[in-house]
Amino acid sequence: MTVTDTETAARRITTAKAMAEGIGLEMRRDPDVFVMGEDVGAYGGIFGSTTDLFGEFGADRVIDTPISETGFIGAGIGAAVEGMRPVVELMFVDFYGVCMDQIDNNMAKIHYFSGGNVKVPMVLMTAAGGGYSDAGQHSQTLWGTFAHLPGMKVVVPSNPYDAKGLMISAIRDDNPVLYIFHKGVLGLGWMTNNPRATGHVPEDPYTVPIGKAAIAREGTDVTVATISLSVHRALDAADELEKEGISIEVLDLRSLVPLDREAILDSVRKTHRLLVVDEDYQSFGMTGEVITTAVEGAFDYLDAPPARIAIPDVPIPYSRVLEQFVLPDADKIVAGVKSLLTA
Amino acid sequence: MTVTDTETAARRITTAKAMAEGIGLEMRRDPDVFVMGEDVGAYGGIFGSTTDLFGEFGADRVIDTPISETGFIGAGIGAAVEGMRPVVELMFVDFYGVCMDQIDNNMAKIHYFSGGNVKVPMVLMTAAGGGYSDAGQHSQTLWGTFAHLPGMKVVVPSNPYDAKGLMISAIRDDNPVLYIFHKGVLGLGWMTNNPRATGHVPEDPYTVPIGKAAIAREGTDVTVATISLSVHRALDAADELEKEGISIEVLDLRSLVPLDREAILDSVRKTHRLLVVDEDYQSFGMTGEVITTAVEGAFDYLDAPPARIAIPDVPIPYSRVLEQFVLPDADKIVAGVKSLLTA
Amino acid sequence: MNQFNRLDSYKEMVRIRQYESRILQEYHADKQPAWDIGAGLIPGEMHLAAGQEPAAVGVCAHLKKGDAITAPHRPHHFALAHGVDMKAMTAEIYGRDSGLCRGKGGHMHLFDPENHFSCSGIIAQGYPVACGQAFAFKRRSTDNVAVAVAGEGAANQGAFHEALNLAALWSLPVIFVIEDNDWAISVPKSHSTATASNADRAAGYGIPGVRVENNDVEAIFEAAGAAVDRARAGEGPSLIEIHTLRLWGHFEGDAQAYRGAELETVDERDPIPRYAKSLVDLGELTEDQIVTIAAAADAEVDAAIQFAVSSPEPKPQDALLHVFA
Amino acid sequence: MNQFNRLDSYKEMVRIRQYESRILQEYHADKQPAWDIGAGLIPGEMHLAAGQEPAAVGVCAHLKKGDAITAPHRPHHFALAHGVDMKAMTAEIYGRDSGLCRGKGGHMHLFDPENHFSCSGIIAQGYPVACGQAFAFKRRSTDNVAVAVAGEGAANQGAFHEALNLAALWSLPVIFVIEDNDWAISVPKSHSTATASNADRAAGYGIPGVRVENNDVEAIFEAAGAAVDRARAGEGPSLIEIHTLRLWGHFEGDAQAYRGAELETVDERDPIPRYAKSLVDLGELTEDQIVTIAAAADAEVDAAIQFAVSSPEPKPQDALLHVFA
Ligand SMILES: Cc1ncc(C[n+]2csc(CCOP(=O)(O)OP(=O)(O)O)c2C)c(N)n1
Ligand SMILES: Cc1ncc(C[n+]2csc(CCOP(=O)(O)OP(=O)(O)O)c2C)c(N)n1
Ligand SMILES: [Mg+2]
Ligand SMILES: [Mg+2]
Repeated sequence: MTVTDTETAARRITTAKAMAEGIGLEMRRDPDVFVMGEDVGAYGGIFGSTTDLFGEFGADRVIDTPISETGFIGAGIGAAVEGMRPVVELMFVDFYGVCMDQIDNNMAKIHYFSGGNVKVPMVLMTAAGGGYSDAGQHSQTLWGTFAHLPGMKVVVPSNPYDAKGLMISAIRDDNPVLYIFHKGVLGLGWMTNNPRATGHVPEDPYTVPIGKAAIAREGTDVTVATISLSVHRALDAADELEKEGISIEVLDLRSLVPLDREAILDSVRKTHRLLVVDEDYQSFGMTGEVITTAVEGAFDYLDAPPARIAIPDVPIPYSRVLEQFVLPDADKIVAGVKSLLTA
Repeated sequence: MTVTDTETAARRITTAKAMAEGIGLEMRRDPDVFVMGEDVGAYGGIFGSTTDLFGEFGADRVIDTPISETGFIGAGIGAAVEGMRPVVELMFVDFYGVCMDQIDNNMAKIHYFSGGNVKVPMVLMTAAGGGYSDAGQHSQTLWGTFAHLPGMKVVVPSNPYDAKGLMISAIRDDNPVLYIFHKGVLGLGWMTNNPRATGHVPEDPYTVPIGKAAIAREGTDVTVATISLSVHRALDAADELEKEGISIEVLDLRSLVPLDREAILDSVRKTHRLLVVDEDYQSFGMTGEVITTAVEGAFDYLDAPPARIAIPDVPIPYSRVLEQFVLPDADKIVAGVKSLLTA
Repeated sequence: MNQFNRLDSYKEMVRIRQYESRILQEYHADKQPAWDIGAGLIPGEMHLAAGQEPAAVGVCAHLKKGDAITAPHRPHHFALAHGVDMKAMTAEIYGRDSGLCRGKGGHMHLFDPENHFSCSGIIAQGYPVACGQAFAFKRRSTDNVAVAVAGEGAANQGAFHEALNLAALWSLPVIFVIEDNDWAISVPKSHSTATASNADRAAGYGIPGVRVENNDVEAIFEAAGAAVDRARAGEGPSLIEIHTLRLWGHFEGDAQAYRGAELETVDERDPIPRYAKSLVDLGELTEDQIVTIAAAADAEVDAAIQFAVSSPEPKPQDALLHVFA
Repeated sequence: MNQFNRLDSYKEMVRIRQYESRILQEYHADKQPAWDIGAGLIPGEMHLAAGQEPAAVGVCAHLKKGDAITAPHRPHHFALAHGVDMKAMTAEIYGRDSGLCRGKGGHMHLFDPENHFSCSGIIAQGYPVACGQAFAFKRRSTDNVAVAVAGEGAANQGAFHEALNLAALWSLPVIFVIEDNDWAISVPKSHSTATASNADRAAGYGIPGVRVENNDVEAIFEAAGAAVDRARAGEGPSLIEIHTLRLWGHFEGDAQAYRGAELETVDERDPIPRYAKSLVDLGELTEDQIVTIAAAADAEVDAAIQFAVSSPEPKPQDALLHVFA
């Protein structure tokens, strides 16, 4: 970050507002930035990611679309190829299936296919995550799916400060950036109150680098590497564990592509134990990649086999008791850390 | 397998023929089985997966479709829900993006969403893999993408015998099965000749269980766990390494969902070293999952950090020299095994 | 074509309305003090179909055992009109083990194989599925039909196009129903398509397309009858766009600020009092009957909610079941 | 509208044909003894556009600097007619470092930002992209247009529908071109849609749709002119279906058994000799010119192939470059 923000130090806003603010700042700075998606206009985005932008920039730059994700994401690509900088919203990441061709086989691949001659400076932002009984087509995270496919950066902020800085970085990036926001970190008035979803955000523009993890909490006994809402869960677990004299280091990966493998290794070399926590499906996803990274780079430092907590390879069920059973939470993290320490 | 096949022991056919034969046998047995897809009729499937079926069963049961993958895969789901057993072909797995919603959010999830009340007995078969300069939208394998998403089995045969037996199992399975065939294992007359793509296949129907790995070659020094065409590559490497007195065990995973974790662990417990070889993108995919499985279940047996060879997180390039650089091959496996042994 | 029964149709519309009204009430009842979408006995998104009853009742009046429906995220009216068990459906909405889907699906994923009913949360996802069901019906030489329902917003999704083309090409017994309630969440139809009537799109597939104005259950019944007859006779699919009304928000919690002046006229366009009045004028319904019909519906709804509330929750670890058969 | 130039159009068609013929020859030359799709100087799939030259020439005659084209898997004719450099394109097809895309794209992924030309291997993928390009052109107050090209098979893909709706809704300067060559690989149009003419689908989006019969470059020029003028004037998109001819197999190696008797009449429908004859009849072309025009085209093609063959291969490890900018 580049700004000094002494006078704004007390400015606390939600993650949703921080995102919208980041977009708004870039729209003021660069007339080629525009927003497009379902209900991003007067409504302000179903999850508030475009709050107040319609009022300031009007229907020409904050554009409601038909329910044609292939159509408007493809159009975003076309506009980006011509030098504009679209910020396109896919309302829920779960809807990726109707437009994955444009995302993966087009947006993410054009730069490579063109031998570097064509750039696609586009942000695709989308909501993810469960925990409020929205059932299996509205509660997935799926970031592992995208991170597996080369050509797009995958950014997943966990807090207001990062949300704004990463949004500005994403818009300024000359590459396609998939920006996934978990509904649970947004600070929405109509979801369970999450105190960590409101925080200090400087008013001025600033960037947070894409591809750098953050140590959300320093610790010495176990590294808990995670992302998004599970960072909050891990921090809650850390508070719990501290009472028992266990010190965990919480690593907020912040982006999956690029993945900050050095940060993972640094932390594991320090703590010698690794627990990976994810709200995506367990197999063939983030947990396996992070563990493999640790094994490849810090095998001899590991005092115990790395462990993981994720959705146990089932779709997200509707009923609260069922859903809570499959979601990661602080209790599971506490238990996971303890069993790592006794392993 | 259940048949005695002494008199057919010499019967050698290609993988493509074996698949078509499996489908044909099931179509004879069960009038609810039918085939649908682009060019599956008179053409016999672009990769020969439906060879001769049109002649025998006619246009009513071997149905050419428009280029409407969402439409006809969705229709396959509807027919399956009503008790038919469709075998639907998606011509190249790369085209998944235009129809992923039906595959992932519908086909794979209905059984779960319905609390087990609705079954979707459907096979979705599709061609994968590169090596012949078909560029980045026609050369991917993507099996890791599907394996990450719960609700569908993911089967990837490497040879004619398994191809037929797994196809019959897939058709008889009450679950959606994604059956991915690598073009390089099919024995097509218009691709580079691959002697391992032709093999003994009994004429009668038989099944190969979904979810069981096979030891393609026994060995003692290093486990090479892999799938599909890379099994051939690993077997070639094994021949090479044998000359130098190095004995590798080649594990053909055969399906990614279910993944035969026991077979991986058994082999690693025996050899103490693991190399995972994959033709899918490296990160967030099969290699990480298999390595993590080994670490979770056999950490203390490992004499060296497990290693991996896969597509280095780049789209598949067109030019032969570029593509060959990113594909796994026997030489890379030989080198990988050697560096594991010196680790 | 079936004979239209005014009183039965009225009763069914009231039955649906009482259901939706009661769900509305129960849904909001325990989300206080800070309104929390995930809290309460009925958590999650809730899309209610009040105002759209004529569509469901007019169409389903033609359906019989074995006919299928694929509905979208706003499914209750079609589910009830098609005979899905109110108790099991309600228990599902309450996430109970006795629910249609054992609590795994919820209000957007009601699967009733007995009645060949299903719905889903992805726009237009059910359109191709209905084609496959119709394909199976045709293949088995039944005269059953499949009805695919979605909103006017869904008509701009690729799946709509592919399904119509496929059904027309293969002459499948499908009735595509578009419920045009003017809105797709906050986006009015005029901002999502340049065509005033989606019925005009039917010609591009070589099939009949009609638009029914005025949310009129009798006109809907007529149009649906022609389409169902055509499908049963093996003559192929049809498209019907029904101009209907979203009486409430897109989902519960939607403040509908975007709706502006139009919102003020909503109540006067409510199809149920209007239909009641016309039946009273025709002498086919009395004020007394209006009361007793509503009371009967309430009683049924009460019983359903009672059933749901008194049913046990699923066992948490059952979340691991049913990934595979 | 532009003035049509018969001789130039003829020359351009011949130029394309000579190119495709020569690629055909080179492609097959070194795949022996056992024909192997991955072998030879030009490996991989190869979709040639012989017979479809009138579409490219008739449409591109209206385009100017800054206009965009998104083409499908069969792209060479539109690429050449739109001014993509033949040498760089050929080097790309040969997988060379001097290729348009440094060998990374190949024949289905020709990206020429200078000419706003691109193509792709996924059916109908370019349709929505053209909308976005047109959006940018409009936003920047240019009068440039975007042309989206695909086959008649692509008109049954969801992306087609979504793109047409979007372009119509936002009145974007797009010309949607369908090359109807009767076949989608082995599937005839009659097995992929119930509509005889995709032009009929335009009405469903409220935009003009015309079908041009007979693979006639002059009629194509007329239709495209009207559409381009309309787009430049800010009046929105149009759809043009061109009935054209796939002279050869879907891709090289396609034995075309499925084509049956129709295949025997292919040569007599070849648009180039036919057009030559009509120009000769009109006195606008001589037999001598026919020879010299072909020879000039051959020379250009020779030089392009020479350039490609003599260009170096990419460095293997450059495969790792260009994932990100
Ligand atoms: C593919 C997809 N895109 C977007 C959504 C989010 N969404 C849910 S309902 C809805 C509006 C639907 O409008 P319409 O089809 O008219 O039905 P209505 O809600 O009016 O009944 C949207 C955009 C979705 N569920 N699926
Ligand atoms: C989404 C998708 N589905 C299928 C294919 C395979 N495929 C390539 S070309 C083709 C036929 C295309 O037919 P048409 O659009 O008429 O173009 P033509 O080849 O006749 O020029 C098919 C099915 C593809 N590339 N993309
Ligand atoms: Mg609507
Ligand atoms: Mg064609």
